[in-house]
Amino acid sequence: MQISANTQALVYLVSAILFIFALKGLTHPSTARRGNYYGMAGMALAIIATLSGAEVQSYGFIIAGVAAGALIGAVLASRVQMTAMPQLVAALHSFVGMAAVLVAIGTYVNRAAAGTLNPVLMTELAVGIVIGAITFSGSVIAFGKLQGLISGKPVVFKGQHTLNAVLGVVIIAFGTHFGMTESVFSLTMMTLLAFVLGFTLIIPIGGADMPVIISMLNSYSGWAAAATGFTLQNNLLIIVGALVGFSGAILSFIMCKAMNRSIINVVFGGFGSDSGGGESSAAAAALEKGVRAASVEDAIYWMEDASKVIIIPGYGMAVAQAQHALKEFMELLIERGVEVKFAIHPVAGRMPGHMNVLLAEADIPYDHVLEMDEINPEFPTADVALVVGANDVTNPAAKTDKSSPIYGMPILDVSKAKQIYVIKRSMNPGYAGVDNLLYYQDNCSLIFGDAKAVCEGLAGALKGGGH
Amino acid sequence: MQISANTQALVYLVSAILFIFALKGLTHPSTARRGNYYGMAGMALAIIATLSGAEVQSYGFIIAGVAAGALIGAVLASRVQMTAMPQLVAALHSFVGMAAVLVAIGTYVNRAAAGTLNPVLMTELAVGIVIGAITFSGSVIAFGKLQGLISGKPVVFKGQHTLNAVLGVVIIAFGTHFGMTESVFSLTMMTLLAFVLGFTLIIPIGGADMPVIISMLNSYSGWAAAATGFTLQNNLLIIVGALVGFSGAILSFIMCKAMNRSIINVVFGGFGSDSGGGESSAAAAALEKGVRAASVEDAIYWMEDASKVIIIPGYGMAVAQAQHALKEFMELLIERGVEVKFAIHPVAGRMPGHMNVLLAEADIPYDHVLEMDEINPEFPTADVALVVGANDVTNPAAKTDKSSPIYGMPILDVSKAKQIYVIKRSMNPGYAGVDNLLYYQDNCSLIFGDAKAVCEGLAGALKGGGH
Amino acid sequence: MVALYVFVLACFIGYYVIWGVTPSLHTPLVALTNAISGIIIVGALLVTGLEEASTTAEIMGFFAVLLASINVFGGFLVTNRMLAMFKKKK
Amino acid sequence: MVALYVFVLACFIGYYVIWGVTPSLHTPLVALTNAISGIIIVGALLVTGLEEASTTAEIMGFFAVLLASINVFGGFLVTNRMLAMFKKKK
Ligand SMILES: NC(=O)c1ccc[n+]([C@@H]2O[C@H](COP(=O)([O-])OP(=O)(O)OC[C@H]3O[C@@H](n4cnc5c(N)ncnc54)[C@H](OP(=O)(O)O)[C@@H]3O)[C@@H](O)[C@H]2O)c1
Ligand SMILES: NC(=O)c1ccc[n+]([C@@H]2O[C@H](COP(=O)([O-])OP(=O)(O)OC[C@H]3O[C@@H](n4cnc5c(N)ncnc54)[C@H](OP(=O)(O)O)[C@@H]3O)[C@@H](O)[C@H]2O)c1
Repeated sequence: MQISANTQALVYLVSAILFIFALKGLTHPSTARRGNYYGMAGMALAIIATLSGAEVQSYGFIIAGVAAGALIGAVLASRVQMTAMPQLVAALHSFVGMAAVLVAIGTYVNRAAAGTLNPVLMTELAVGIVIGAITFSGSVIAFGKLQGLISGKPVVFKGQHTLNAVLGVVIIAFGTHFGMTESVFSLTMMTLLAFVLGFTLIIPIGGADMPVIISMLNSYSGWAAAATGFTLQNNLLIIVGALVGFSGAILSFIMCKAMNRSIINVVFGGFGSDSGGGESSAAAAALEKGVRAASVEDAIYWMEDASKVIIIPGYGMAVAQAQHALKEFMELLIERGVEVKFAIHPVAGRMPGHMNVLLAEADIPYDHVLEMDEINPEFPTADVALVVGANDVTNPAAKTDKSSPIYGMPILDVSKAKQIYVIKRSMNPGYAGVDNLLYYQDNCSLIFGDAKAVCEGLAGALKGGGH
Repeated sequence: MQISANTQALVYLVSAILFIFALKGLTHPSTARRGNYYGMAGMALAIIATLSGAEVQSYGFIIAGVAAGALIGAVLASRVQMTAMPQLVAALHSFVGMAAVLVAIGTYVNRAAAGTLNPVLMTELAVGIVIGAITFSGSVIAFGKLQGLISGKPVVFKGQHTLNAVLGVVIIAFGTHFGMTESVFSLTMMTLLAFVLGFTLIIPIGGADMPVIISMLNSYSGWAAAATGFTLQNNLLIIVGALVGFSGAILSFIMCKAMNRSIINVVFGGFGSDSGGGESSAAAAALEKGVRAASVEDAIYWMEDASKVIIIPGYGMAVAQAQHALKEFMELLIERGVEVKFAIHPVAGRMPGHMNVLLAEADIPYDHVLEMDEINPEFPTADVALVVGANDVTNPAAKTDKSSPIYGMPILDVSKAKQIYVIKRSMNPGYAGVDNLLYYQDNCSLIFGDAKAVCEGLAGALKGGGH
Repeated sequence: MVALYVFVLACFIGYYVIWGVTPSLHTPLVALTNAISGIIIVGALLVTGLEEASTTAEIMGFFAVLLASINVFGGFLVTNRMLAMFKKKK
Repeated sequence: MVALYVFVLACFIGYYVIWGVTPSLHTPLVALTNAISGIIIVGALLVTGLEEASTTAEIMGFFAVLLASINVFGGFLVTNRMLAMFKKKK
């Protein structure tokens, strides 16, 4: 069955509307799944409309490609661990980037054969190729760093900014030459150098800054799709490209704001690295610094009869996979009549919404889980604040110490709780590499150990103990 | 200077963006004026771009029209009383409606002369004319009712819905005939009957329901503009039309929701009328009903040393023009160290945002003025709630009495304040025509009198008295 | 078809932008939308300014321009007057 | 020019719709945008399916279809998996 161009445009419009509703569904967890189904419907319609159009005549390669892609995608999606989401996302971005490059070059090849090239089209093609290529190689590096295939340390070398600037200029020069002369050599050089630029742009950035970078690349992949839309005069691609482009840009913005850093600082900063690893004698170091250490039993003593406990999860909970133990502990507290809430900082963990997904994975109902603005007024009324592998997001230095690198970053008001317990393995700092003033407060004690082990200990004590 | 069609389209796009930013400015009072300037800039650009296009060649009538319109508009805008805003708005809607009709017919005349008519175009023209005509005559009736030129009572007559349905069908028939045959007779009949339909649709609706109707007509005027945009293939008109269309629709929705009624009920209901007029012996009636009356002095006694007073203005404040006296009273209280806040219900008064504009007119800073959701939690901590000519929006029956016509409407939690004083002239009910359970509470007293007089009395007592 | 795209997208924007307006500015919102619905003036100019327009069309166009201009000028000015009244605590 | 209108309007919608996403669903948001950016598959189909496409173009198109499909299927499925975990208190 073949449909007219008008019908096709109408179906594309419906598909665009479905994508908008898909994203709108994410306004609330209760509508989110329906939203995802809208998205699927939109994609199905778009694909069917394209295949039914006059332009598509041979199906062999298409069927093979879709079948193989569907298989690989399904396997990836069902196998991936929730903690490995950042890597998966990076990998998928790289695919979009590469697909954009291939589509642009393929279009060029087809159009050149048909003799329907023109300067505007070639400029749009060039833009699509460059953005796509940078997205591809940048995402590959991001994937490598997150997966531990490449060192997460920022690889800073002298003259890197000059190198990038020179590369940029040369790429533009080749691109312009291509636009004017249709030179295949210039096209090739432009494409190759764009791949190199994606590499040199991302390699200097520390592994811990990858979430911001991934969002930035997400944004790029959207703009690449929009550029392709301009080339193919396809409004659906333009709309979706803009939606994705804004999504990535806004998420980067939110992260930078919550970390009180500028995007420039992230991209050129060489800040942070995955430190990890416990210090030799944590308790000794703590004592030296005038910090008090506590045992699981101390903490249970304060919590078992509390009326309200707020739990603050952080990156350490994700590393230790402590969410399931935490859920068990939460239920035991609730059984004893304690009110339990979770407090989520916008950049707790290493990805926006990281903590929410992990808590959801452990079946913790989302109405127990509150965002920073909602929970902050409640800390003064909490008997105990239990910090599980979070650090920077609780550091009062962000409010009081003007010289601190995190000064100005909004934080969770943990320090206002009556009693504070912090679970971590050592006196090592968190992501930002700064000392946490919270630990020196009189009402704060540290429980040293792996988050999962400690949480299991807490649950065990409540169950077994029955004080 | 003549610009190309492409340049013109680009300028129109900029103008559309400016209009979007204009509306976005209304997100907050601090950005609203800048927003209005964006709107002006957008309009100026649109007009200049149109005049500079190839289509516009003769300027005589244009200059005359704009000059006269500017003069009339400026005089209207500078003379109108803030309390007469609903009428002004209704009048302006009628102008848009009429302009849409004239543009559509004018386009038809021009195109017929040039021989460039086609069925699609004529259908679009017909739609534009019908919507425009209904907007025009409907708005004229609304204006008449609000201005008191026509009785505000719902004019309900038997068979009115049948009449409207028949009119609608006949209009569509003439429109279709016109689209198929270019018959000028059908065009004329269609237009005339659409004017009649606007009349018969709105005349049965009570004066007090006019705000919802005005918003609905606002929405229509937007859709009329959008329809014109389709006819003229002008994207700017389409965009602006959709923006205005949604504005009216959403405001109607908000009002209906806050009144807990459906739009159908408003349009077909024949509900409410401007009652007005004081009952003969208010105090006597009150006593009969077991309501306690209080004097200005009683109220002052409780307020002068209070720590927090919440003032709830309503339609009566607008009628009495009591806002200036209220502002003086507020300042006197603040001087004495009392915390004063204003609580605004979304449908207090007779227009969305009615109270806010009046309070702003009296120079009451907007940070003293809180919306329902913000202020409701504060009532339990208020020493005195002073209700100035508000009624329905404070009626606890909306929460407790399932049989009440206002059951389910969200209300201000006035009943939770320690002490409540209500200023009104009589025991007459408010807009919804139902008794207010608040008045029978032990801690509630009524001060009978005109709102302005009573507020002046309150201010005078505080000033003069110096208890 | 393209007009339909523009229309649908503009509807989404209308939805979001209007829900974003703070309730305390709903009256100015009505006045402002009044002003910008005067954009119908663009259509009026096109009808009136056509070189070959008949006198009938010109007169219709003239009134359309007149009415739309009242909206534009009246609407923006009254909005401005209202907004000027909204002040923060000094 | 029309494409520009569509683009600009879509940008506004993107702005509003994304700011409307609740922070707790930011990770699913990333996955979902990943899935829908697989819409590049439309371009890939057009390149591959052209009757006159050279073998070079067909092979490029094949890989583009493959990669975009991984995004589409992987993205939607993993989003679904994540969202299924978000539950209200029973
Ligand atoms: N969420 C995002 O989108 C995002 C993006 C980019 C950057 N960031 C940054 O990441 C940081 C997030 O803050 P955060 O408070 O969640 O984390 P954090 O400040 O990085 O601190 C993590 C804490 O967890 C502890 N920890 C690590 N592994 C542990 C284990 N197995 N068991 C127990 N504790 C463990 C660490 O201390 P020990 O080593 O002593 O155990 C450390 O104190 C912020 O600085 C933010 O700016 C976030
Ligand atoms: N805002 C909107 O957009 C909108 C739109 C449509 C309908 N409505 C409806 O309008 C109503 C608004 O509620 P509301 O509480 O503001 O008003 P209301 O319920 O209509 O009550 C107004 C009160 O003011 C008193 N009053 C009238 N003139 C007065 C004067 N000169 N001095 C002192 N008191 C005077 C009246 O009592 P006396 O006669 O005894 O003095 C009456 O109790 C709601 O029912 C709402 O649904 C609002």
